[in-house]
Amino acid sequence: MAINWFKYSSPASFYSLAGKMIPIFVIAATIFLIAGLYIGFFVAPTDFQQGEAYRIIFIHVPAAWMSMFLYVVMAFWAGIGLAFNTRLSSMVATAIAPTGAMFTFLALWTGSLWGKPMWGTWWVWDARLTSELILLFLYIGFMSLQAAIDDPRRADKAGAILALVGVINIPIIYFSVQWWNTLHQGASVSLNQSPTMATTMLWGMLIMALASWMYSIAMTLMRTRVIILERESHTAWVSELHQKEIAR
Amino acid sequence: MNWESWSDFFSMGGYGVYVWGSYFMTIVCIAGEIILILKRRRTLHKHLGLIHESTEKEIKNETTS
Amino acid sequence: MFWWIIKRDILLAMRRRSDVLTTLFFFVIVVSLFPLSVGPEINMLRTMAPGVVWVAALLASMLSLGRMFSGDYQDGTLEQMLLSPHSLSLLVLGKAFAHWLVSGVPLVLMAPVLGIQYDLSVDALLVLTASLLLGTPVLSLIGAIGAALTLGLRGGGVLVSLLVLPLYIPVLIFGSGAVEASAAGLGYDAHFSLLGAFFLVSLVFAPWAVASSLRISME
Amino acid sequence: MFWWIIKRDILLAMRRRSDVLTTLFFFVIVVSLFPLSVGPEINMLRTMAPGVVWVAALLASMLSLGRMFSGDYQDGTLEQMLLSPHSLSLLVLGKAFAHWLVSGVPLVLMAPVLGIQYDLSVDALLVLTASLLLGTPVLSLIGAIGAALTLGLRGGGVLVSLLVLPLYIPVLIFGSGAVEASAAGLGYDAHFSLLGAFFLVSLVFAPWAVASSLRISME
Amino acid sequence: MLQGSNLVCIRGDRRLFRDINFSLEAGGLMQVGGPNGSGKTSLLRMLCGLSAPAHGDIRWCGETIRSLGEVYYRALTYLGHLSGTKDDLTAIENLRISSALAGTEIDEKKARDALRHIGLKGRELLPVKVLSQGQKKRVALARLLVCDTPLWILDEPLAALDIHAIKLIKELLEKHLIQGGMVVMTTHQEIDIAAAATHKLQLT
Amino acid sequence: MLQGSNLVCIRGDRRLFRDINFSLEAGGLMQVGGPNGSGKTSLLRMLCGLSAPAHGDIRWCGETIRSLGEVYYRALTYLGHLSGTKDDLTAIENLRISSALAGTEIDEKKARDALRHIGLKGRELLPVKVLSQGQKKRVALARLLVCDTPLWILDEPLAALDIHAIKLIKELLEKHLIQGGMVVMTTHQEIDIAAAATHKLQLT
Ligand code: HEM
Ligand SMILES: Nc1ncnc2c1ncn2[C@@H]1O[C@H](COP(=O)(O)OP(=O)(O)OP(=O)(O)O)[C@@H](O)[C@H]1O
Ligand SMILES: Nc1ncnc2c1ncn2[C@@H]1O[C@H](COP(=O)(O)OP(=O)(O)OP(=O)(O)O)[C@@H](O)[C@H]1O
Ligand SMILES: [Mg+2]
Ligand SMILES: [Mg+2]
Repeated sequence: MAINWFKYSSPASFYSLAGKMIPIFVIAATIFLIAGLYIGFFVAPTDFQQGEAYRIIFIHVPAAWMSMFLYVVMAFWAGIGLAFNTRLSSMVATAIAPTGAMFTFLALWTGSLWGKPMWGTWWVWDARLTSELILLFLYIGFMSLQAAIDDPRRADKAGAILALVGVINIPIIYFSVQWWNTLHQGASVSLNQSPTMATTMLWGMLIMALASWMYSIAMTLMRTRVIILERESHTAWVSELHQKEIAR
Repeated sequence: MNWESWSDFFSMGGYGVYVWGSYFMTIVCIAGEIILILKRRRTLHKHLGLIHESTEKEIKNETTS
Repeated sequence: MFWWIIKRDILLAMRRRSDVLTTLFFFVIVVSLFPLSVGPEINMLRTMAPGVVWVAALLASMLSLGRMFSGDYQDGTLEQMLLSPHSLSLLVLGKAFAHWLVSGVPLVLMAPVLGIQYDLSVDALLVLTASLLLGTPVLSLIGAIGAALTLGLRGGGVLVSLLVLPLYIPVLIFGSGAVEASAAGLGYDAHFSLLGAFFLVSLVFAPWAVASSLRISME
Repeated sequence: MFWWIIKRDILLAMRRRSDVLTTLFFFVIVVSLFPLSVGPEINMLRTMAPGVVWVAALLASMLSLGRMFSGDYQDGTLEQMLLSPHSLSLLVLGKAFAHWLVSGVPLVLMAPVLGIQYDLSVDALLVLTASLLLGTPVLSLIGAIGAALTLGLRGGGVLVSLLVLPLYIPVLIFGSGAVEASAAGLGYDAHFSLLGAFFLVSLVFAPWAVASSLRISME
Repeated sequence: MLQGSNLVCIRGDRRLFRDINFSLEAGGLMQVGGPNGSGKTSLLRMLCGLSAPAHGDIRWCGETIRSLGEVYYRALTYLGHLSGTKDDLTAIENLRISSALAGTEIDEKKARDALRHIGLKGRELLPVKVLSQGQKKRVALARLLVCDTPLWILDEPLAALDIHAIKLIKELLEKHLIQGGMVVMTTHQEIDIAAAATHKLQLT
Repeated sequence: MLQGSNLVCIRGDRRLFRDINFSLEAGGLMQVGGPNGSGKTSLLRMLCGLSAPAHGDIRWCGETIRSLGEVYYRALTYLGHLSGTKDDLTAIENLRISSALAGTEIDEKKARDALRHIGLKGRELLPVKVLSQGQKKRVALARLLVCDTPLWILDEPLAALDIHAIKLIKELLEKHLIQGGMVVMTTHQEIDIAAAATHKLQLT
């Protein structure tokens, strides 16, 4: 039987659906997090070059991946909202931005904490580092633009255009290591090459990436629910829902 | 098992500041994000309560007058 | 129609002739500030030169973005443009072109003179000018998007730089990269083809993005 | 009265909280642009650092000058201020102070972080911050004169930079000079006392100059 | 020709009006009245397609104006609260440029005649910023003299005008209506305009 | 109290008026009339000291207003074509700030009462930019309710207002005049205001 997707594209039904899904993702995120950390700290061996410092990789790389991935997802939903005038997808895009910005910040923070012991400096003006910084600015630009506009529908559309235009930055970040010869490490996980890392290390990283993925979904859903209520605060279903929640 | 003792674990082969600095900031960010969302929700529900009251009053006024 | 818009914007700029001059002076002053605050070692200045000129060009172009639509917005001309039977994208293209004529072309013409102050070679000067000639229209086109998005928002002037600068950065990197490559005796074809690609992409997409942003801003 | 003006301007800035943030981000972005276009050699960057940070601070402060009076002019508030029974110089001082709070203080707070990116020593960072703390109010005060003079002129945004930059230059030279001197291990007291002198002079004369320019602009 | 059905306008958390229905034929005049803030400007902007109604639709010759796009704009002249004139340009330049934007290019002579007719003789070459409030308004209104669109949407065209100018505008509107044009307008002043059919739409 | 003698106004190469003489006592109303561009706004701005007359002088209680400076401003409230309200602030904030600037600090309650009185109930907390044209004008006019200056100079206070608001303003002016205030105003609309003494100054 085909699921009726249109049913869930109305904010009201999405609200309750999301409410049911959040616990699942929270639990999944916690499990993956614990497993990932266990592998990261207790299973993965010490790196013969970098010593224990490499253990930063278990947050650095997932954070860096999520920062780029979430931007694309955000731009995608924002674009859908712009093209088909669906309110829900724009709200999802708005909800993703802070989480994406947080991961970008974490990638920068952990990267520079890693850089100090490895490269001897907190920061270099290397292409990848710089473009990651630009990504942070893009997120902040998106959020400030939306914050500067009072009318939510207008904010959605304006943000969508900015997000779509900013997508060009993603390939630049991703390929920057190949385009410029720089300090930063190239991609060591790719589809056609065998991974160059110790397998346990790789597993730890991948599981941590899964954890951050689940976490992002959970946060996005939670924030979307709040945004839905904020925007629809005058509709009948919200006041009904509110009464129900008070009654409980 | 990689670690001999807790202090070994915390020193991270001399890189403790960097490794734990990273993990600490991650925890701060995650906790901060969750707290911000919950706070936003609480203020929203307060706001909804106000709206709810005012509409109820209006309805009452309309029925009495 | 395209021509009417350009004619009008140029006319407005001419009515206050100082406009064009001041963008130019801004450019000149920023470029000249650096030797003042960094110190006068000529070798270092020579390495800095392409970067400084490009950053100054970018800032000069960005500074005049605020004027691009805000005047038309405040006095209601923009409303009339949206209601014009002509294609809005075309109108927008005209405005971006006028912006380039007023704020980009003077920079391109001035750049060689400033480059001489930094002791650049003739070759490097030529590459610098050519890279600016190809790059500044991209700045105007991308800038128009930012200007349209922030229309009517308070603090628009600064918000627009926040939105636009990240998008300018690739242009900046390849523009100044070309000059550095030529100064180092390397090939700079790749840089120019990338700049050309940016130009074409922005020429095709920017007018559309600007037109939709304007419609959104006026709702 | 003074407080009312400050309160109002801060209120306006807070209404769009992004305002303060965006000046800050502008500063950050400009400082980050240079390494991109100049190249990543750390030694060169270190020598450039004080100059770059100061130029960026100057531009950030200048960019927000346009907003200082133009809003008040267009909606008629300025007319009302001229007709206010309070001293116009005091009102103006209030506006300059508010401008500094919104656009100067954040820069001072942010500067050390950016300095780290350029690998400055702790001493140099302290001197940089202190020089900005003393220098940015001067920028706001001098800037107010330029903003008042160009009021209501088209292209005011760029014209103001033309008027104001030459006046900013001494501040820039001594501000970045102090940092360079400290980085070179020399004394920087002289620089600071000059900055202090600029501050006092502008505190006394700028409000008066601004008030008269405003009266002239409104005739 | 111009039809609105079940129009609803929501601004913020306030519903300004609902269930507005009207239909305007050639030669028809619609006067939109109502106190300040009742939604007149909002309605007019909707009719121009500058904003979208929360519900209901607006049709021109049977088709929704969204789908018509530029075809509709070719038939429309809108003058709002804002004058759409550039302070730094002269009255003549302003008039020529605004008409060209609206799709009718006019030469200098025609522009000058229109300005003279509307009472700006001798002011044609002054920059608009030195003109008085009422003279600025006249520059904007001069477009009505040179355009050939059937549908005019005018938001308070009489504000700031003196008695003489009001009479002039009244005659202009009547002439347009007789020639089969349509006018939608708002005003707070009493004015009597002869038309084949007059609708009065009162918002509250 | 307010006296003008032999006032001449020159704008560009045009003399707008000359030999304007008047004197306004407590309770007196001066209505400045004339077609668009005849110099009403220019005259009012002169009376405020915002621009200087080409000849002649303006005295307040016997002294020229130039020499009085801030003492004169303390007695004066001017409302011009421009509203002097900030789009981003709410009506209450606007009113409180503009009165504080004009020398009377008022608290939130008083500001709210004034706004309610002038018909902005329920709109006090909206940013002024979303208000309608007439509502913006009312925010500006609300200052008259809270100020205690004897001399009011009003440039087209009735523009954009609906009939109800016009009546309100009329009553407000009459009350002010009865209490010994003075009003100088322009308007293109017919309005009858009761005053101890009414001057009609017609510019041509
Ligand atoms: C502030 C500084 C840094 C930033 C902004 C940054 C940014 C990034 C980004 C965006 C990625 C993901 C790109 C991809 O998957 O190809 C990444 C991956 C990675 N980074 Fe960093 N990084 C920084 C510092 C460092 C340092 C200091 C090291 C180690 C010495 C490092 C090691 C790695 C590794 C090993 C990967 C995984 C590459 C892969 O397997 O694909 N990073 N970083
Ligand atoms: N965000 C908002 N929240 C609440 N009310 C709003 C909002 N935006 C606009 N409004 C209200 O919508 C109305 C807009 O009215 P509009 O400008 O259409 O009035 P109008 O009939 O043209 O009035 P006027 O005669 O004064 O020109 C105003 O009453 C305003 O207060
Ligand atoms: N530089 C100039 N050269 C020639 N004429 C000028 C110049 N500056 C202003 N004027 C004229 O001065 C007059 C100014 O009029 P003012 O604004 O005082 O008129 P008003 O009586 O208030 O008119 P309205 O009823 O339209 O508000 C206008 O007629 C304008 O054309
Ligand atoms: Mg209206
Ligand atoms: Mg006037």
